[in-house]
Amino acid sequence: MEQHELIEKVKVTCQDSIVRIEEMPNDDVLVEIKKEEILSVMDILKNDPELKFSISNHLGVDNGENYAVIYNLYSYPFKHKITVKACLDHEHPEIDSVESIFQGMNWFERETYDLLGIKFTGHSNLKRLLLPPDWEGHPLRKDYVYPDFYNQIDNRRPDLCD
Amino acid sequence: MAELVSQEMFLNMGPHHPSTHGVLRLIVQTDGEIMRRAVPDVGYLHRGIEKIAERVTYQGFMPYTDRIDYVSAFSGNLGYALTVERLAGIEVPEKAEYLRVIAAELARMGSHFIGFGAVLLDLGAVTPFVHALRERETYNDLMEMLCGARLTHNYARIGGVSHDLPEGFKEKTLKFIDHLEYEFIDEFNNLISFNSILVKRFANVGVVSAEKAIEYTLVGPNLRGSGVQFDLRRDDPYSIYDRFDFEIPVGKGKFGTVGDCYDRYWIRIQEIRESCRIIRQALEQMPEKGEIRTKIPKVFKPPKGEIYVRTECPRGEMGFYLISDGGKSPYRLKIRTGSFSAMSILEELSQGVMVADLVAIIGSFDIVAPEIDR
Amino acid sequence: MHNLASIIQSILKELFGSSPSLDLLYTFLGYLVPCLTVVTVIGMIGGILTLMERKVAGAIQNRLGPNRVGPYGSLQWIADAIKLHLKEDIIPALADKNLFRLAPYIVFVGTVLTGLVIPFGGSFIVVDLNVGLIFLIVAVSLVVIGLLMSGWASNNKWALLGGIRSAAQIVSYEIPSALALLTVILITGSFSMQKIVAEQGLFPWQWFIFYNPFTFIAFFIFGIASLAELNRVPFDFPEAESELVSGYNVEYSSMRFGFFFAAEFGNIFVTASIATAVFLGGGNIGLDPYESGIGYQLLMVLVFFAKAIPLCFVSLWVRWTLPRLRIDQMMSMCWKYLIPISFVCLTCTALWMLVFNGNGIFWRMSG
Amino acid sequence: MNPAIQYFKNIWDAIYTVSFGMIITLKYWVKEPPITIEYPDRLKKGPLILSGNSLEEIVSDRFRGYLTVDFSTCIGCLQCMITCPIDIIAIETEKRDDVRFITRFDINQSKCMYCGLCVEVCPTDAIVHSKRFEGACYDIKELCIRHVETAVPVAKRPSKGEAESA
Repeated sequence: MEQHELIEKVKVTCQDSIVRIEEMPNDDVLVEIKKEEILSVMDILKNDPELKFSISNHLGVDNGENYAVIYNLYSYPFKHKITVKACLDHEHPEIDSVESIFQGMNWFERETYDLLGIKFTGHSNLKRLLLPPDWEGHPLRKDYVYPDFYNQIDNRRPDLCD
Repeated sequence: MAELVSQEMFLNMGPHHPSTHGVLRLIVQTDGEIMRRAVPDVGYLHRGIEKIAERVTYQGFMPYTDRIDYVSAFSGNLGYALTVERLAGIEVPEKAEYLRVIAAELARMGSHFIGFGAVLLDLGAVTPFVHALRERETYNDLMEMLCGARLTHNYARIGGVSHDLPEGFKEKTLKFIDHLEYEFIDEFNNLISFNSILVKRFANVGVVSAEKAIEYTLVGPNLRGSGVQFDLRRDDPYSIYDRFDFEIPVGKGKFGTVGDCYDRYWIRIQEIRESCRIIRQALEQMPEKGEIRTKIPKVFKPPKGEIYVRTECPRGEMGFYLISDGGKSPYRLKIRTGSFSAMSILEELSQGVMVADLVAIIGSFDIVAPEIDR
Repeated sequence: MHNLASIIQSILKELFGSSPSLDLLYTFLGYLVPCLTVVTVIGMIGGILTLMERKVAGAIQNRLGPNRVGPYGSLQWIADAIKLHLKEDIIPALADKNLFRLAPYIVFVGTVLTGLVIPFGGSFIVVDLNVGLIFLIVAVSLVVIGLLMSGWASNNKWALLGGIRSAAQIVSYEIPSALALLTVILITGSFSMQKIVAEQGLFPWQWFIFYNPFTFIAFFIFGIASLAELNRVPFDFPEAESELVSGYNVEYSSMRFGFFFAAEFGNIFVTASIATAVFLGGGNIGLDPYESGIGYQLLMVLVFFAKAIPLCFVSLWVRWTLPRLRIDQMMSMCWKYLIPISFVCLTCTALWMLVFNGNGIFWRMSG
Repeated sequence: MNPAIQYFKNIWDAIYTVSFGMIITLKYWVKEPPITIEYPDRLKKGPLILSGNSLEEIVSDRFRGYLTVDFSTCIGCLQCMITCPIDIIAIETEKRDDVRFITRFDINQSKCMYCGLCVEVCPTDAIVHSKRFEGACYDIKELCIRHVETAVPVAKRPSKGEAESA
């Protein structure tokens, strides 16, 4: 299936939830959806017999004015790609977890929660993954300030040559 | 007589445990030798590479990609370079593409030596590990000849590679490949792969079905070990992989069930042969003379946009999701690695196996801890 | 006059005369000197074996092995021993301190006790007990108590797992190894080690390993079972470096660890000695061990070591070839394969004795 | 398969495959020479002399070791300092009587990751990787290598033709 065919197909199957759909470099298709509809869109993408997508990657972005979560999907039988994007507001970034549909997203969403502070409702084990549990803040946010101390450990490294 | 109280035991496996392939902690709940659950606790090697990417220039991030998966440093280089090139629409000279393929396949072999060597070490067989490392030593020498560093190569550049082939490299590589194809692999298989103890340890242990492998986003050799015929080099060709003739080994349940540890181990050994084939073809087809690098401006600013590029690394696909705002450094760079998803399936796989099997399962996934944490 | 102690006693009596109080001293000395010699010899051989293990590992793995201390690294084991002596002795705060201190010595004692009844050739045996072989089996299995003790006392879960594994393993493998030795007892009709050696001869066809096909199998069963009792790869579960970190000795440091180490390698030699004496003719060169001259006696010792040391090397060779089994596979190997086969060997040897009137294959041929 | 046959097949498999492995290790034990290249302090004695006796000669031509700066060609363009992803190069220049002097050229060798980007970007090949790789010292401050002690004048910028021919 070519890029534009896939766009048509996705437009038809989940028309109400789509905010924006466009081509992306590398034969990809970018679909921006409403964040409330994420579960239904994912369900269609996974179970539609002509799509049969499985998930490949997930990330979150701090866009300054809002947050976005991005899911990269890939269809093993049909070999096409799609990128699903949903924007969240900056005050309370919260979205439904897709763990119930794609089990492998468990750790990916935990990582996003850890590094960006986006809450995934319905996630089975939403705890910090990479950082220690008592770490403050979410480092991948653009307004993150790197702490000088962590548990009395000095994080500052003076320049050797000064 | 008082009733005996039996209690499950919590063990901290790691962060410094001989077989956790880096710094990785597993909280293990055991009933004697039988595992109830093993919960991985990752993050001990988290270096914030994705945050660093937002602060350095596009060219300046290249050395950091060595350190995502330092066992096969060039694979990270290649993935990142491809991502930026595709976003900015940079053409790579033909010779550079060949050099990249050669380096990437060498890196794949070098990584697999560690991959199957280390799992054998976990099973107590030290000699095969050292024999595998002996071959990796030649790979290190070759890479040192090629780009001057043995571990963190930093060989790829945006728009090409940093060095042309040095003198004597081709002959040495061909000799190395011949040695691998005709001597080393057969000998290694006779030494350990067909050993009935090893087969007993690996067969029917840690079985991942094809559906579960896709569900848990397993990639690369781990996915193929479950019987899924999928290789990005063939199914979504990048660079010039479509010019080469090679096969994709898939787990067939050689000694047990499809998707067990033996299949994952066996695939890595077979992939060495395929890499040898690719390198041989690439060395033959490579043009003698030619540019190795497209000139890009010193202050390099790709256009605004988003892109997701995946490459087939030794540990499965490494995906770079790059968001550019048109500035000097990436706005957001997400690195998706194979070990990360392999690690997330461990909790489920570890239920009901023995302590010794857990070690075999971790090893058979060929996990490199810094790749999990980034 | 059937052992070294009584020989020394008689020599002392000849030199210094005899009286009840002096006799007591002679007895004491007569046992002390050989005992010390045995401890030293086993300790030394254990030490040298650690060096050889590393050298063999190096050779098998295309490496050099230790080569910095002394010519070709030959003094490395002494350097290691000195280093272990100088290291800080750490006892974990929550360990059971007395047991923790005791455990290495029990392991070491278990090893050197076996040295008492090993016939090193000629009259060189500390004491020729008439239950020698039984004593050997008992003394070797004393090691398990030490390992279990160290595993428990360390107050470390890895160590505990290692200790429990070693208990399960050694107790299981005791059976096939004892049964394999018993096949020989059927032939000799005596547990005395000197008697067992004396029944054999200089030439390979006079050894018990080639007595009949079943003793041949029994030799290998004994070999495998003793590898397991020694905690060597492919049966090194109590240590299992990559699973249990270092197993029972994970909390040990300094010379306490050194004792475990020396005992492990001393045990290799002891087991090789047993196999040599029981199956490979020991130091028998076809002469009476007590009546021949000192030159011949030394030759017997030489013959004994010439057989025992290569067996030690086989143990090293196996170690650097094979991966480790899993604990349940190890158990099933013992109970499903080794024990039934060793029973078959035992029974068939008994039948053989009955049918062929006590003659081995080659003994029968040579008349 | 019949369990009885399986039983004996297991025994046979174990003996067969193990003996195969043992033969291979025996081959290495008695036949194959070690491939170890001893650390250079032993190079003179052993049979494993590579190409020479010095440290530098055992590494390849392109080896990336300690950074060195040649001030006869350094034009003080600060390119290396700008390019370095981890900011380990600190250069200060000063203008005295119409001549630019380099007053400071520090390389924090303890942080250097030997990526070679500064060498690549240098227009006059003034900063290069040497082949030196031994750098252990007792104080980390010794690893901040100050290449300029007294101020040195910058070299003349090579003309276009010269640069291309070079």
